[in-house]
Amino acid sequence: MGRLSVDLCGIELDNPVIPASGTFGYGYEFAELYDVNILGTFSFKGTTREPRFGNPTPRIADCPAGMLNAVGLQNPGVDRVIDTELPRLARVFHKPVMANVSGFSLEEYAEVCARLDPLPQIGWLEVNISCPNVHGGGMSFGTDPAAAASVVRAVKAVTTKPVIIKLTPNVTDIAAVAKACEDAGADGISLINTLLGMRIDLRTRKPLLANTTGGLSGPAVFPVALRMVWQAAHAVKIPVVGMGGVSGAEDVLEMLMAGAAAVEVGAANLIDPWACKKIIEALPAAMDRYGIKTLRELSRAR
Amino acid sequence: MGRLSVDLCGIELDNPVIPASGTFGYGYEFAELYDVNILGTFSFKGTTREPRFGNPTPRIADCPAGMLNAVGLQNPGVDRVIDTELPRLARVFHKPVMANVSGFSLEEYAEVCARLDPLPQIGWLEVNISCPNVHGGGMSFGTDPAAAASVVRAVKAVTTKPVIIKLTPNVTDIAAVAKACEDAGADGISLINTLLGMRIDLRTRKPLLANTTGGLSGPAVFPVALRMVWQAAHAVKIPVVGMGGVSGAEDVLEMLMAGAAAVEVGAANLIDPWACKKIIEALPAAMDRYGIKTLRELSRAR
Amino acid sequence: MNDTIFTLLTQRALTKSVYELKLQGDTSGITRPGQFVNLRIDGLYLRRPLSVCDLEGGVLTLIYKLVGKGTEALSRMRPGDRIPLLTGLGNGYDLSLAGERPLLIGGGVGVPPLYLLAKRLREEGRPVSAVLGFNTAAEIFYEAEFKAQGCEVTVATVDGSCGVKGFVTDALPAEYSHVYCCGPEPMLRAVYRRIETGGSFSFEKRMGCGFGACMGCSCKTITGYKRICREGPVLQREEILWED
Amino acid sequence: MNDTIFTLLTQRALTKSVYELKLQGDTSGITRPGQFVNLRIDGLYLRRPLSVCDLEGGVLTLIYKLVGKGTEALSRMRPGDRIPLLTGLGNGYDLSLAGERPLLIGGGVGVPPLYLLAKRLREEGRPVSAVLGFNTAAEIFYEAEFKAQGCEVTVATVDGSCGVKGFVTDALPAEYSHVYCCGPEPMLRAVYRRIETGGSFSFEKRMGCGFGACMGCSCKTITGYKRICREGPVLQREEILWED
Repeated sequence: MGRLSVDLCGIELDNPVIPASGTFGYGYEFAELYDVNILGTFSFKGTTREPRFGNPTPRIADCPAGMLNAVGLQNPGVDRVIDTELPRLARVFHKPVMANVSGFSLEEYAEVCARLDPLPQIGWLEVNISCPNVHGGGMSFGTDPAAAASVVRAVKAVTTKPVIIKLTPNVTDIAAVAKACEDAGADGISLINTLLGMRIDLRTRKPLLANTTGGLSGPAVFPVALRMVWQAAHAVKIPVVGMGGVSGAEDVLEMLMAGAAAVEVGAANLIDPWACKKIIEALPAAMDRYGIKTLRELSRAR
Repeated sequence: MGRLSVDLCGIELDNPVIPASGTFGYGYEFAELYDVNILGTFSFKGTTREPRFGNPTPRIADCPAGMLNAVGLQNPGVDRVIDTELPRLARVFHKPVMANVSGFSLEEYAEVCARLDPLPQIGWLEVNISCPNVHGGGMSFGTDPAAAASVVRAVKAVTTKPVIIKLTPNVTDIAAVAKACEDAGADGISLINTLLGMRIDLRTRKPLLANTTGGLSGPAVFPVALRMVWQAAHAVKIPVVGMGGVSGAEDVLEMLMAGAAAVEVGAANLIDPWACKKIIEALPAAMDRYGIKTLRELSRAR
Repeated sequence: MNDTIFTLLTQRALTKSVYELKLQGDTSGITRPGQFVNLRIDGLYLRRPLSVCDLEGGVLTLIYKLVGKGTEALSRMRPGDRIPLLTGLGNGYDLSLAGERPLLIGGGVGVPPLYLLAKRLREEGRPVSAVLGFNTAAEIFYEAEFKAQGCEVTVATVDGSCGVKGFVTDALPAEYSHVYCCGPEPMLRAVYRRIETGGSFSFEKRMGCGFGACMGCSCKTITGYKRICREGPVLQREEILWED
Repeated sequence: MNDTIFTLLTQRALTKSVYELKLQGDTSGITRPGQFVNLRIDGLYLRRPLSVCDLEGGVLTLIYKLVGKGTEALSRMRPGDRIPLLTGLGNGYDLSLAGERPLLIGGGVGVPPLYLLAKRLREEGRPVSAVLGFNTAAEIFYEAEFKAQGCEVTVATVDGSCGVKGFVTDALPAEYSHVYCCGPEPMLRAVYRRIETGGSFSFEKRMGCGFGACMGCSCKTITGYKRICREGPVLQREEILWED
């Protein structure tokens, strides 16, 4: 058991660094750049029952210390993921992967999770009830504790793998949503998804994104993410996966100190494709700087 | 009527630039640096019934493209503001000023507003129901539409000046809170107050702020602020004062295009005491760049 | 894709708002004309993509137009400044499609990527026609450079202040075997409708990562969804699906 | 308060983690020893405050310890780099309180502001005693500089590796008229309890603006609330209220 290893829902990770869904595809593009088996694991592109093209473009806008995206869950659909993407991934990634699932109805969440649950490649199901960029779905489940709990129950009823619920920060009381998920049987929660934001093109005087609003990620959101991870970790006993603007090894340590069991890295992968590799390699020296012998001692600190 | 002039609740501003409460004191420190009469107006330090020291220190933490503060409404109390601060301000500022009021009960909001309302120096009452840094008050009013409406009614019952309600972004549905304030008789709303955030000191492994959490401001929050201003401006007919990370003339234009009638500038004053002067001076050239003849044409565009 | 740091050698204005950068660094990642690089600029979060204009002994030439914060920051950079680049992004142009008499059609800042293509085609000894479109005479750049490569250059200006009056489609030569086209989307559409030969069209879209991870620049084609940054920016005429 | 841009002349390490910067610029805003400047550093939002160590013909000397992102960025700066500064912040030390035999007590990075004070007091012809406290011999800096000003210098190290073994309070001279003190708060408290004369104590607090606008660095005193950045950083012994 290494110095960097942590436990996530009973599965040991060599380190807590997990590329976040939507910033790492299905892994194999990054496998061309470095050995992705150095990762704790990664969360693959949000998958729905049907194939989706997602939102019209522009889908991206630059922001101070961050970016807006409104991709809108582009993905080939669960059949194609099972038939094509996962076999392709198996050739380059030999650890349990985190399956990120999105949906527009309880039935869809349950069906897609049920399809993925039996696959040996998959270690965890990360159920995204927080996508801000699709209408009549996604985030609406994540903004109401009762609705969030109903998704948890629907998914848990048809799965055996650990179910991690990915929460939206666009709520008044994150602790209430986290608690509702725990009470409904979730094995873990992950947060934060993106903060709902917007930019306007001064030339056209219209929204920069075709979708009008998008999700803000990047270092700009780190203090908000850290606060919500802290609040969630104090509200529930199940593991909390922290994310939101993590860009370096010290951010990972700060998230763990806030109560995270593991840490997802999102936007950083997009401006530096080697970001997660660099973070993992920088962790031991950063731990030495702050007198941290093992990362488990930080989670124990809670 | 100048090219930069705008209307805020029936009072004409020479320009839409308004230093935000808590970043400009009671004005006279800045009057030593430049003629503050060039401002549209400014919103003075949040004032409560009793004098307050505020929170213990540290109260400040640096963040990517922003900062956290947990000052906690330090102010000399309404009596001292009326006896000392405002007469001192009168010597250097000759325009109607915006009185920022905070409280811990409906009675306190009403009493402090009633005391300030008759003063000829005061043009608007900005009622802060969104301070994230005081407990058992402030933000708790701003996170519930019904509670927000009750503050509006309590204040409107005892005042004659335009009442602008300052809203918190830490809510699931900003439009609902804005609408509730309008329906209760508010003359305008201003947003966003700070986003609740947190940082941890890696050396001590404890929160950096004595108050644990603080309010995030600065360019980092601009996209979230712009989105909420847009949502609020589409939800209500009363004027919306936009704020949150505004740092330059182009940010002011973007806020106006999102539906703001005027724009407050906060954190920018703290890293550059001349920020508002520079923004006002930069506005005409920025307007030329984007073919904007008068700022009123932008607000009309809604 | 390579991650390398380049050093700014020279920066000069080609027109009032178009600038040329020459950078020294490891260009080995760049394998085809029509590919782009992604620049990291201090103070901006996302990188900024620019198409490769020229490549000569470790010196990379980029051309950009002043349009916003990113390009303003670029225009303030001075010789000696270091710029982190991701190089060799995108599919680039396929020279094997050129045929006997390739025709290059560029509009405004769509002209630069065609310059390296022209060089490579001339190196293969092919006769190259180039039609370069601009709004007005004052905005013309690189006409001489294309001529110096031995291209048969026709310039078109919308206001007629120089060369053929009108759009690039008003200045097409009689004969050509394949079209390589880069410019604003309305121009691409006009050329697409006008030509009968095969065509390689270079598209521009607001990108997130620039290397295929974020799905920010996806578009629909007859052969399925494609990422402009990875399966693009060059699409073949047969596969293009115009969104409208 | 002045807003001016300084140019970095030299940067050198005084110890393993303490660096000295010399900057060229308009120092006219600085009116008293014990005042501080607020530096704007690329990539950081808030400015970073540093107390003025020396002032000599338009050259400003600052000393800082490597503690985080801000000081790391500073340590990477090179001669010729430009640094925007707000100068002349804070009240600074009142020389008129010095009396016959002022005593300067500094601990670690609390030593620098006392250096300019020592110079000014010596210029007035006063005999100056200085007690400089450090953890260990390897961390000592500026002892020679104080001696060169004609100060009677006593060094104390916690581990006894140099000078008096122990804290500054173990090394106080027999006679002094007024104490000027700067260092970590536990040291300030110890000195406060120990001395019987008047004392000027310089405090450090995490600041937002550094010029009195944000109330980030407020503290309670016997004479009311004060802003360390404006009514401070120097407080008189009689007005200090220790929070605990």
